[in-house]
Parts: sequence; structure tokens; C-alpha cells
Amino acid sequence: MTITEFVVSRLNYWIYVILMMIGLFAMISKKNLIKKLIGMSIFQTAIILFYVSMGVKEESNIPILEHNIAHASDHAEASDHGQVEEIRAENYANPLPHVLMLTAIVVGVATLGVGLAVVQKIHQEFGTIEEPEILAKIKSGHG
Amino acid sequence: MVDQYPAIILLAPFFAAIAVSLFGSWKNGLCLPMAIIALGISLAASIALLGQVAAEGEIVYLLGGWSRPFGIEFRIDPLNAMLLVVVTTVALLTAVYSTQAAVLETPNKYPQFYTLFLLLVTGLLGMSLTGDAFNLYVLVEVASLTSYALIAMHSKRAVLASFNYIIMGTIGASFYLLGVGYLYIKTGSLNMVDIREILQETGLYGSKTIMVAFMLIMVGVWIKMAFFPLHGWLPNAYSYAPSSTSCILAPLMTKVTVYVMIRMMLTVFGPEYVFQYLGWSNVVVWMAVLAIVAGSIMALAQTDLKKMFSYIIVAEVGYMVGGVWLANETAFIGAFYHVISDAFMTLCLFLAAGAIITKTGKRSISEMEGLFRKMPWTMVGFVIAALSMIGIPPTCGFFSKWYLINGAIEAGHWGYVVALLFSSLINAILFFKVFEVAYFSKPSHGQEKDENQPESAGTDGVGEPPATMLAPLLITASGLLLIGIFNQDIVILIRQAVSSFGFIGFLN
Amino acid sequence: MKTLGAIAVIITGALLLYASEDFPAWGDPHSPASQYRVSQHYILKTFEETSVPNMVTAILADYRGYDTLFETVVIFTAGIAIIAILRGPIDKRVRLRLASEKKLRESNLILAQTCRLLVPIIQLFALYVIAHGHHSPGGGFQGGVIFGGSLILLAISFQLQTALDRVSEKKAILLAGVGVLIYSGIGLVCLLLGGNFLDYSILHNLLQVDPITARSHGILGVEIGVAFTVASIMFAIYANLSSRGRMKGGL
Amino acid sequence: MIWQFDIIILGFLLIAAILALRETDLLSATMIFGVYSFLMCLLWAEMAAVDVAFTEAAVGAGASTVFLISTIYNTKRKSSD
Repeated sequence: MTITEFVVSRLNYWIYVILMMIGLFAMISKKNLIKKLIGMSIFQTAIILFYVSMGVKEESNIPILEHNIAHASDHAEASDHGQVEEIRAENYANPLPHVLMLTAIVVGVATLGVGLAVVQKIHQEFGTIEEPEILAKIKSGHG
Repeated sequence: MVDQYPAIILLAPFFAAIAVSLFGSWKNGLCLPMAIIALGISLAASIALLGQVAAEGEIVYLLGGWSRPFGIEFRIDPLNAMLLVVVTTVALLTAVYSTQAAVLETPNKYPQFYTLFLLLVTGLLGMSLTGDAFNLYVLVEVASLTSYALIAMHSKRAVLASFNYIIMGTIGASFYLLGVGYLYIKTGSLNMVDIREILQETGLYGSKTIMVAFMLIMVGVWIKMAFFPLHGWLPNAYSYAPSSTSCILAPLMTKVTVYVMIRMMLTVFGPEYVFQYLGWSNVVVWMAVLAIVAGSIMALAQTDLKKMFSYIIVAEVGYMVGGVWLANETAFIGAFYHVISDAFMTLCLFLAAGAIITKTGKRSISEMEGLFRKMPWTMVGFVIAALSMIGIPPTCGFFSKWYLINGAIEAGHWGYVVALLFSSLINAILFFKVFEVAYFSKPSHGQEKDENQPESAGTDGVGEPPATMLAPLLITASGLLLIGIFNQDIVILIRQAVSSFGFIGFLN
Repeated sequence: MKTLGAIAVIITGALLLYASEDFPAWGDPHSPASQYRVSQHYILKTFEETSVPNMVTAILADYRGYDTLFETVVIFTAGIAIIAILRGPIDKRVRLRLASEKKLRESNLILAQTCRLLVPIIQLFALYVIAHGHHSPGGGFQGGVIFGGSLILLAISFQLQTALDRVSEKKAILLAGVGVLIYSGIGLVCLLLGGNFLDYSILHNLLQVDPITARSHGILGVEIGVAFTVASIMFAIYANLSSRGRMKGGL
Repeated sequence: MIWQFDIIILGFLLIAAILALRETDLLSATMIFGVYSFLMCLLWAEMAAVDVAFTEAAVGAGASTVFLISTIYNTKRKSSD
């Protein structure tokens, strides 16, 4: 295995870890609440990147049957089986991670939406979206 | 119809939630009856299902009619059948309690409150039912999103608590999701039973990926259940939430997540892998010891009633995690029995706290003077819950601790025994501190107190809360006694489930 | 917090990198995830069992339809949650700011005309994406988001009120509920006809087709439900976030 | 999959993620985050996950960005870090 092959076979998994850690670090250490939420989105998309990466197959196509195959197997009973072009699993990317990640994306945007609503509410109540300022306001009995 | 019970349990609150969102804003009065009827149906179906499971053993319900690894399935064994009954009962009692509380605390958001409430119950029921690792994530998110909103609906501080909960909750759920991904990349399956079979058959125990997957899932679940070093979000979220929200969240969220942990350990990875191959139980039990001690000490430092209860929950989570990880049958029975009894104990405490706070408007323990005289029935419920928390015999708290301690002695883990006794002692101190104030101190500033009270409280001081608040409290309190008295029946059911996992022989 | 966070992040990252050493190579067609019977079955049998060429759509709405139901519920929950969080008494400060903002808006002719031209086309495309999800990438979610996006575009380029006149917030929530109801209602019909929840093949008597085509039709019905919910909730979320839950002013 | 393409986008992704979090003007941060989402979408399309890419293009680069902008409009634009 050459260096390039090795790097290519691993790069996606390395980068997803790095992206995820960037997001996680932002979620923990950023003071601005919107920044935290951006970090959260990066964190979530990194996980989605991981899932999608594991569904990839070399030389494979998108997981939608080509028209002729779909059409041929429509009449599979009528024609002889040998004539019909068979579906081969290695020609299509693994569809299951894609399905799961559709769900994860939607969950991500839902969480982001609720998070942003809470941020707006915090801004209404405390007049700021910087965490230390909010905590200071609570401490001084304002909260 | 009989084989559709699992679907009915889940769908009753689910359809009620949609109905509330559709018709609720048109007629506010419809929300509560719909919620109560739906939860009643769900409760009846879950009791029937429990009977069925106890008689026939594990039940599998295939959603969409797709067989095991291809579709999603519900797997119901005695453990989650019992959990379903607990969830629906607690939800029903809280719904009754919310009759008055929701009007007072979230006045202009009545339909939204009930929609979210029912969806939360749906999420929790789904979490206990499902047999699919990824589906669990989706339902965890349903339950989490609703709880973020339910918490943030109330006061100023609650909003900030909710934000921290969103951040922590998302980290937890994402770690879980990543763990499932790690399992998937190695096994190619998402079905819990299927994953365990593949792990056993293909000899994946030695794989680093599986080990990290296990760690990720555990950390994710621990964040969600507020296991000690990861508990940061819980106390503020639960104590500043509106009372009907904390009444449903505090008893159920942590308990259902503990069940999720049990399911992950026993159904997905299998006890062989977790206890025998990895052999981390000692470390985790020590973490649990730390959680119990730290939770108790932090509870001792609180002056706010609800916050004190929240830290007690942190300690209780330590009990349950420790009990499960002690890796023997007795301790496991104790842990699961504690899941059930703690759900009702916490419910009882939070119902009492809710009643006290709504009636008096006071949150601080030092302001509870003379409550025994003013609200005797509320305090009866409170005392029973407190006795159960401390672990006085006829109540269920005693029996769970009994099994936990016996299990710990069996496993030779004395640190856990000491921590349990220490925590009981602290609980005793905590509750007697409250009793002392509530029973012996006389209200020092009699008359001028009236001005601070909410309109709901009468003009001449404080009386009993309305029946809709008092009834659930007293039912729960009597439930604590009943669970204690009928402990043998519950233990038999748990034993039935445990025997199928094959615990014996995993002593460390 | 910063050092603590950094330590936690570095430990987690190291652990994840350590585990990734063990992964099958990226793009390896023989990785366990692709070799195991679940994935194989989905690729080879989906068309045979559901007559939908787009495997993702078929798995999403049929094999794992229960997941997708709750995915829709997550979106629905988010909409309700945001309303529940943001709704409150009206704040005077904001009202003042809105009044000054209003004048700036109305005059932009090019923007208004382009938007007027674009919105119907976007909506048409959204409907196409929803309906053609069986054969090409797309489906209820994507189409729904695009449809919701067209309403958001309307609200951005005119005023929030312009869009709200067409779909009020109440209507949006109602439509979202209807969407979830369509989805779960199809499931419930399956249950009432004697099958399991969401077992669309049982609908074949009702639809007068064979069970496999019934699955395909069931998937279409479900996608429509999803699209309803997603489109209206996306708009409702935007309307609430941009106006702080007051349904006035906006971006 | 086309690995050359993959490597280039992964590089850009890292840059975009770091910039989005370092930018103190929240509106710019949001825009860079939109770029990040769009790059993700490209990457997934390249990995044959067309449905996911489509959703990300609509949800991540579209809806999320709009939600973020409307929140920034209602709160404030400057961030301390």
C-alpha cells in the first residue's frame, strides 16, 4: 500500500474526528451562545460525515436503480432470468447510512431551531448572549 | 387486538398529542381530557402487556411487518414491560396534577404544553419499547427536544438551564449516535439482538472499534442520565422548570435512560462482553460510589427545596448505575427495583414540592415553617416519600437498598455498601431538617407574609392544595407502600428477565 | 473551562483516532457494513419488495418507516417547542424598532418582482421533488424544506406579514399536524386492517393493487405527509425566530 | 468516489470550520458556516449520498443559515470570542 492509498483510505475518518473535536471544543469553551450552537452544528455534521463515509464503495454509483434494470426486473417473470441484467450489490453505495443521516440532519436542524429560540429568549430576559455576562447578572441578583 | 398492545401503548399518547395540537387552540378545555384519556388507554394496554409478557415471555412486534434485521422491531421483556407501566402511571398522575399547575405556570401556552407533554411521554415509551439501536436515538431526541422546550417555557433561570441542557443533551445524544455508527461499521446491523449475535459469532470482542463504541455509548447515556461528573445540566434544569414539567421529567428521564443503559449493556453488547471481556465493573462502581457521595454532599449544601431533590437524583443515579455494574443478579434486581421505586419516590417528592411551591410561593427550605399545620395531607405524602428515600422498611426504598446492599456484599464491594449507607444517612439528615422546620418552627412573621403569595393562595395564609394536586400525591405515596409490600412479585418478574441474560458467573 | 474543555476534547479525539485505525478502508466494498445481509438485502431486494427504484426512499419510508415517522415528529416538536418558548407578552422596545424598519422595505422593485417570479417556480420544483422521490433523489423532506423555503423567501423579500397573509402561523401548525396525521393515519389504517403498524402491504385490498405496489403507494402517501409537516414547520420556525414569536416585523 | 476531489473538499472543510468559529462577527461566522454546510453537501454528493447531499443543501445551507441570521438580527452581531 502506497502512502497515498493509505492516506486516502483513512483521511475521511481523521478529518471527521478533527471536525468533531473542533465542534465539541466550541460547544464547551465558547462564551457566545450562538457560537456554541454553530459549534454544535459542526459537531453534528461531522458525525454525519462519518456515517456517509462508511457507506462509500469504490466504483459504486448512487443508490438508485438505473432505469433499464428497474424496468427489466419489472418483467422478470415474463423474460428468462439469464437475459435480465442483475443488480449487483457492489455497484451501489450502501443506502442504509444515507437513510440514517437524513434523519440525523433533520434532528440537527430541529435542535438548532430550538436552541436559537432559547437564545432569543435568553436575550430577551438578560439582554445579552455572552455567557459570563449572563452569569454575572444572575450573581448580582438580577436573575 | 391482543398482539397490537405494544403499538397501542405508544400510539395512544402520540395521537392524543396530534389531536391536542389540532384542536387544542380551538378549545383549550379539550386538551386535558384528551391527554388523560390517552394516557389511561396507554396505561391499561401496558398493564395488559405486562400480564402477557409475564405469562409468555419476550414479545416481539415487527413494525411495517419487516422481519428482524431489515425493519424496526419492539422487543418487550419483563423489564421494559414494567418500565412501561411505570412511565404511563407517572405520566397519568402528572397529567392529573397539571390540571391546576399548567394553568398557573404556563397560562397562554396551554395546547403547546400538552402537545409537548404527550410527545415527551411518547418519546419515553418509545425509548423503552424499541429494539433498534438507531431508532432509540431518534426517540431520545424526541424526548429531549420536548424536555428542552418544557423547561424553557417557564422562568428566566429556566431558560438558561434549558440552554445548558441543550448543549449537554446534544453532546450525549451525538456520542450515542457515534457509538451506534461504530457498531454499524463493524457489524453492519442496527438491530440490538442482531448486533449481539454478530459480536459473539464473528469474534469481534477484541476490536478496538467495538470497545470505543461501548465507551461512547456509555458516556452518551451517562450524560443523558446525569451520572456524577456529567451531571452539570440537571439540577438547574429540574429545579427551575415549571412544576408539572419537573414532575414528569425528574422521575422518568433518568430512569428510562438507566434502562437504556441496561439494554445497551445486556442486549446489545451482552453481559459476557461487558462484564467478562472488558472487566471494567470495578472502575464504574467506584465512579458510582463517587456519584452517590458527591450527590449527597451537594444535596446537603442546598437551601432550595427542589434543588435539593435534584441533587438527590444525582445520588440516586449513582445507586442504579452501581447496582447494574456490580454484575450479579441480586444487585441487578436491586438496581431495577430501584428504577421502579425511585421513579415513584421522585414523583412523590416533586409533587409535594410542586404543591408546596404553588401554594406558598416559597422555594427555600428555611421558609417552610408550620407546613404540617397548614397542609397536613401534603406533608403526609411528603413524609412517606422521605421515609422511602431514607429507606425505612414498609416503603419500597428499603427493599431496593436491601437488594443493592446484598448484591454489593455478594460482589465484595464494600465501598459501595458504605456509600449507600452514607447516602441514606445524609438523606435522613436532609429530610429531618425539612421536617424540623415544617413541624416545629412557627411562622415568625405571621401577617405580612400574605402579600407575597400568589393569588391562588387564600387570603388567610395557606391551606391544602386543590384535589387535583393532592390526589396524585397521595396515590403516589400509597403506591410507594404498595410497591414495598408487593416487592416479591416485582422481584420475581425481574428475576425472570435476568435469567434470560444469564448473569450468574460474571462475578468479578 | 477552556483548559478542561481542551483536555476533554484531546482525550476524546485521541480515543476516536485510536479506534479509526481499526476501520475498514474508506471506499472498501468488502467492509462489514456493506457485506452484511442488511445492506445487501436493501440493495438487491428493495425494488422487488417495494417497486421503488430509489433505495433510500424505500428504506426511509418503508423498511425504517417508523424512524421516519419520529423524524417527522421531531420536526413537528421543534415547531411547537419554538412557539412555546418564544410566545410571551409583547415587549415595547421591539415594537418601536419594527416601526422604523418598515419604511426601508417596501420600495425595492427588482427584489419584489424577482421574488414574485421565483416563488411559484420554487414551489413547483418542490412538488416535483416530493412526487418524484421514488425515482430520483428527493422526497418529502427535501421537497418540504424547499417549499418552506419558498415561503421564507416571500417573507424575506417582502415582509413577514406578506407570507403570513398567505399561511398564518396557526394554519402552518395545523398543516403540520395534518402532515403527521397523514403519516401516522396511514400506519393506523394498516393496523386497523389487521396488519402491523405501518405495514403498507395490507393496504392492497383498499387500493385495489397488489401488495408490492401498495407499498409503493403507501410510501408516496407517507412522503406527502412528511412534506406537509416539514414545509409548514420550516416556515413557522422562521416566522417565530425572525419576529421573536410576535409574528410582526421580522427580518 | 473521487479521492482527489475528496481531499480538496476535506481541506476546505477544515478551514471553513475553524474560520466559522474564530470569526467574531456573527453574521460572517454564519455565512462561513453556510459555506461549510455547502462544502459538506458537495462532499456527500461526491460520496454518492445524493439524498443526504440534497437534504443538507436544503436544510444545512438553506434553512439553518436563515434561522441563524434571523436570530442574530434579533439579538446582536458582535461576539466576544
